[in-house]
Amino acid sequence: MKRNRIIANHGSSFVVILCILLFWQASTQIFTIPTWLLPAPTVILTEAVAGWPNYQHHLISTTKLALLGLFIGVSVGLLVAIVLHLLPKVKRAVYPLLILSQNIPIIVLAPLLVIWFGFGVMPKVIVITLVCFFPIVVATLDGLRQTNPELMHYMRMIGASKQQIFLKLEFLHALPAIFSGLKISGTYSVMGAVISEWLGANQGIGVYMTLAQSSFRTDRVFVAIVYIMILCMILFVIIQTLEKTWLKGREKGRMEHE
Amino acid sequence: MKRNRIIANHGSSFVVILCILLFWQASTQIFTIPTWLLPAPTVILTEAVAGWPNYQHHLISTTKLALLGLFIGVSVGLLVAIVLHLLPKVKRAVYPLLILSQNIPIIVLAPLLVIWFGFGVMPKVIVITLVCFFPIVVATLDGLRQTNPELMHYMRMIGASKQQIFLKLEFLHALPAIFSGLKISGTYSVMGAVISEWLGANQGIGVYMTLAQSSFRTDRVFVAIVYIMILCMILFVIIQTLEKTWLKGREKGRMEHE
Amino acid sequence: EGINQTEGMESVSIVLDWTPNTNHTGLYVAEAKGYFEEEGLDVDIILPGESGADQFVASGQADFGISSQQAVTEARIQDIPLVSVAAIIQNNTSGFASPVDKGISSPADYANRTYGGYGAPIESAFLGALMEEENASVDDVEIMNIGNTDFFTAFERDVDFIWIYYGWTGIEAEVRGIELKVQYLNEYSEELDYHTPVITTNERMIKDKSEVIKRFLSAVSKGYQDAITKPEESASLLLDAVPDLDADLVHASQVWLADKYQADAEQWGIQSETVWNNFANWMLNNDLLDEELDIQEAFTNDYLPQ
Amino acid sequence: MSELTVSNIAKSFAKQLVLDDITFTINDGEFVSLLGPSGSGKSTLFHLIGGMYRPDRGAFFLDGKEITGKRGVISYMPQSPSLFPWRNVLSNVILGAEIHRKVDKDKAREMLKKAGLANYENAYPHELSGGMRQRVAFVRALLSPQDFICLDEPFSALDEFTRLDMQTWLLDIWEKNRKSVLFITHSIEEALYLSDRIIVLSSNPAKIKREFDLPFQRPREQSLLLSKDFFEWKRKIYQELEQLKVNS
Amino acid sequence: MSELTVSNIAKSFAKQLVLDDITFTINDGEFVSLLGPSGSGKSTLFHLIGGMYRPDRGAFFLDGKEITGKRGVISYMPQSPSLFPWRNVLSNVILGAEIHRKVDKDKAREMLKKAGLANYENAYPHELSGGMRQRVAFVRALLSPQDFICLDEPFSALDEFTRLDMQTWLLDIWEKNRKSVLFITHSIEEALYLSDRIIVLSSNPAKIKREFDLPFQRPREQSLLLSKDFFEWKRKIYQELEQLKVNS
Ligand SMILES: Nc1ncnc2c1ncn2[C@@H]1O[C@H](COP(=O)(O)OP(=O)(O)OP(=O)(O)O)[C@@H](O)[C@H]1O
Ligand SMILES: Nc1ncnc2c1ncn2[C@@H]1O[C@H](COP(=O)(O)OP(=O)(O)OP(=O)(O)O)[C@@H](O)[C@H]1O
Ligand SMILES: [Mg+2]
Ligand SMILES: [Mg+2]
Repeated sequence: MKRNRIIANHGSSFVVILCILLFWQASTQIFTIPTWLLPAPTVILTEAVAGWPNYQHHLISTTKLALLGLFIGVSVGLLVAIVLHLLPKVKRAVYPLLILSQNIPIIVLAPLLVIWFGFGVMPKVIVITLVCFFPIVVATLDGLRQTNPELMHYMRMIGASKQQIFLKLEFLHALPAIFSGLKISGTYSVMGAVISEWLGANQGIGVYMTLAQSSFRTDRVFVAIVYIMILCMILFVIIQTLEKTWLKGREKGRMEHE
Repeated sequence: MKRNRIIANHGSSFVVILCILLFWQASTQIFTIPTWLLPAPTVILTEAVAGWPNYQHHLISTTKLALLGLFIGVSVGLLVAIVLHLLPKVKRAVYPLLILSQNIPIIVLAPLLVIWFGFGVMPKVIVITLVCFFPIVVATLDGLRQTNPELMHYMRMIGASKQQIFLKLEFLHALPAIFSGLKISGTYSVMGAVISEWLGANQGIGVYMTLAQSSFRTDRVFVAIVYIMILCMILFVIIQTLEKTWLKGREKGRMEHE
Repeated sequence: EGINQTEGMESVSIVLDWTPNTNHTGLYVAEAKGYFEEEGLDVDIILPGESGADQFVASGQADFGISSQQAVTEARIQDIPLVSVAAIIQNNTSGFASPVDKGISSPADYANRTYGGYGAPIESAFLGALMEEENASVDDVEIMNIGNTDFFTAFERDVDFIWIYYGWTGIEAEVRGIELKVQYLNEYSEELDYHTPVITTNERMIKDKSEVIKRFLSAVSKGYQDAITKPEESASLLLDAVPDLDADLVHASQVWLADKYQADAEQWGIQSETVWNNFANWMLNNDLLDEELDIQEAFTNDYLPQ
Repeated sequence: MSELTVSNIAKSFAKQLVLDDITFTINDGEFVSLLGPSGSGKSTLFHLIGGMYRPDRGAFFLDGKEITGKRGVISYMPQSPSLFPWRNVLSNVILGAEIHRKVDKDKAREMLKKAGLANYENAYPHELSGGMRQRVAFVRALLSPQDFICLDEPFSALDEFTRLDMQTWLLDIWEKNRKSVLFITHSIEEALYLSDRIIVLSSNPAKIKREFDLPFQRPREQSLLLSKDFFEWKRKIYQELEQLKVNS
Repeated sequence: MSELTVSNIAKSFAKQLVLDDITFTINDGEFVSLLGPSGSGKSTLFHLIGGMYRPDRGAFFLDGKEITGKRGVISYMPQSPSLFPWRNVLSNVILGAEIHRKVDKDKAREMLKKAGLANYENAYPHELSGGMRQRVAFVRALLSPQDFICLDEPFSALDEFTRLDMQTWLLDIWEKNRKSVLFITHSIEEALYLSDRIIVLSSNPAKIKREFDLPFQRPREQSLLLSKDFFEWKRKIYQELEQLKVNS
């Protein structure tokens, strides 16, 4: 059942991707684009299959890193958003700092993080967290701000506490917005993990990719990208499924009216 | 008048930033952290003042690039979101590609862009666009999807066309969400511009920063970061002001109920 | 800190300057053949990421690093406590390269051509130094910043010549069958014949753990001896450690580099005061340094095996 | 001209049958009221006429042309005001006309004045009382250009006097341009005062219980409300509705 | 016990004075109705009692204690149903009780049954008709634990019979536990049938026009609605309201 639905939902995008791949394959052959510049999909596939044992561990390492980072980033993001929402004065003071945090170039932060936290997993998680938490914070804060005023009015009239208003109304009302932020964060988490490997790692797709790049193996670079993309798509689909499950009642409500 | 309001709104964050700076200054002096590792704010300020004529043109160049990229990124993002919203079938096919587009590491894209577009402004704008358009697309699509069903019902009953429903209801209803995405994009645009300068630029904060980094002038690196941050804050404040102006009536509506 | 008591082994770390390549072969050979173990060292080779090794080494986060004479010189001027303890390759193997069909055979031909660089002032100083030898002026060169764009891509677009390390990029061109013309820096100017890359450590190591430095360099030195005498085997060891590298490139590069590591020096790793002086003075004269370098602090041969 | 034929309409939600074989006709220029218990399916019938969703069976015809599932052929006032929060009162009332590109702002202002909202042109919906919002939605429906008007409990939130004003005004407008009106209400008096005909719906599922043709003359005066005849009719319809309750 | 004193309340929005010097008292266990033109300020008065915003002048006292600006002391049914779209009917009706941690699901189910919503426990608000939503909001107010109930036009969207059922049910509950009730309605009959006292508000700004103490005995039978006495009172209040209109 479920698999059929997934195919029905994503079938058309498979078709589009297939078309792109065909077009790509054709162009590389017609214009004889050299492999070092843009390898043909078949070349990438061959290398992906042949090199599997070599990068398997890279893949696992990056996946773990991305998931850990996303989890922490989302938790921190939600927490920050909620705290800021409940304490408007703190929000006004701290919000600009959040924006600033997004503008510290990682190459500058990297040495400091390594110096403070060593070459372990800690500084990498910090980098991913930094990348992931911002979309969650912005989306959640905006979602919380836009609660239905009529329902808010009712809650206030009957004397709901700030906490109750938050839990029973604002948070649930903001859920769609939160998921919107989550989708953005989830998408960034994998790239965040790859970037975080620049902080010095001995394995990971990022490492594999820079190695491939510096030894001019463009086909391997593309194998790395393909895996990054697949990883990212899986994450996205998981988030979307979660969204559909959680917001089921509401979606149905809307559908009926269509 | 207006200036006073800005101070009132942002006063507390100035205080927080000031505290952080003081703490930073104190730590560098107490622990005698060497300048090459983490320069004290005063050192950064001195360099910022002394070096002004040196990096002024870098600043202007990056600002222009960021603005151009943000403008194009936001336009493309809005356009894509709107088209996808109006054509649900296309949406289903293309949406996954958008996510994939966020997972092409720039270092891989760079050679292709250079070959196709040379070292001019074009490939850089493409990079910034790629960074900026995604949050806009996700936020806009989610905003458009969550139109008030009662108003939608009315519009359908009276025979409003798809276009009218979009223009008079969905778009206006999605505006808060769009601004939420715009804030995220705006924040990223400056970093996007800095990153895009890796594609080869003769001036720009990114260039200035990497040169400073490679000649161990950490103070200059931090001057660059400070300017990136200031640039970013200005952009953010502009977007927030736009949001307040456009959504004035509604905000007021909500305020009255508080 | 850093001492692994249980096995009586001392843990040390070394941060590379770039992704692993044939400049680093000696390290991997020493690791693979147990030279480090013989010295009681447990060595952790760390890939650096974007920002290089120097700050990590200087701050003591890592014990050793790979750098270049140029970087150490600039770092010392900024009071960064970085010390070069061995030259991995005696001479400067870098040069300005262009495909043959660009028709560039000497620095005089640079005039009215486009140079693709990364925008550092030192590049135009190098160009100027070479061109002056032939009475040409660097002002006639179009200098274009190509950022991170790689060598082969750059030539596809407008660029005529680029600064490369022959041992890696040049060899890759050979592997691909692209014929290059290269003007090596050290062929035109003695001042530019500096050591690159070099192994660095920090002043704290020198003060507190000079024994460790000695043991480390002794093992590394054996590793590079092997790389000099048995390039094919060493290349294979490097590939075993880093299988993601391209095998053809590594082997070819290793063979090319074998006689460059030590070159005409009396021993691998030896650094020459003249070389350090020449280059520092050249930089100073070209306004690339704010003050004079104290050579004695910048490098030492004291820890090389006798 | 606009004559609506509702033919054998059936509609269910999930397993629950809501409308069962509803058939009636509203002649050109006729004013027909729909009475029936809460939850019987009156609003649902409106949504079906308006084309929001398709009936499970049956069809609608306007002037002989099938309009089943077609939108925009009726002017409509929903049961809840459904005002646009970012539009002020004036731009809310012209929305229906705007969609069909027939905006007349002066007429809109005049209408608002008649509805007792003269000073509220620039107010936003959240600044209005419940009854005021309802009047705005009413004016919006009146300003829409279609010839067939469906009003869903338009005066439920108004006090008796404002309500009477609105009723009289509606009759006035209707006398002048004789659009056909289908009118949902819970007030028997209101239905009697305004309509040519009253259709009583049963519930669970809704069927047409009975139709009453009213004999009162036009134009109607407010004095009608106090007449004995009126009182008799009121009792008659009251009893009809009472029966519904007993049966269920 | 719960006795509400409204003392010299004034409130304006922007420049417009809405409530002007309103003073009255609702005794413990009393049922008082508020009548007045649409837009006069009845809902605003509720919001002030509930503490949504502060009056410009004056104060409220519950059992002698000042409650001006204090929230949660009254149980409240807003003019628009304000149901939570992601809660089904059952969890919507217990919301008021939930806030004060006094949830009794069985009682809620029983109440829903009395309100004719037995089969709709698990339905979501968008699946209900307008009148059904209103009944859900009504049940929610009844299930809230406070001793003072404010109902804002609770039956406006109901047909006459459902309405009568609800009224009778409300009286029934009220007789049993004698909470104090403040009741906004536009139906004079409803006010007469239910209340001990009727307060008539004028409009622009709202002042207390007049108070009527009703002499009808408790418990009240539906037959009261047909009595001559009732009809007399209806006319009396009708005239009072009519005067308001003439004056304005
Ligand atoms: N979207 C829906 N999904 C499921 N059931 C629905 C939906 N819309 C209406 N219903 C059901 O259809 C029935 C009729 O609803 P409708 O709104 O037409 O009643 P109504 O006659 O207008 O009542 P009221 O006078 O209370 O407004 C109700 O039982 C309701 O529960
Ligand atoms: N938030 C607000 N901002 C501005 N004016 C308001 C606001 N709320 C209410 N008003 C005004 O106050 C007056 C009284 O409104 P209120 O809702 O109290 O009327 P009401 O007596 O409940 O009317 P109805 O019977 O129509 O519900 C109206 O003129 C309205 O325009
Ligand atoms: Mg209805
Ligand atoms: Mg009201």
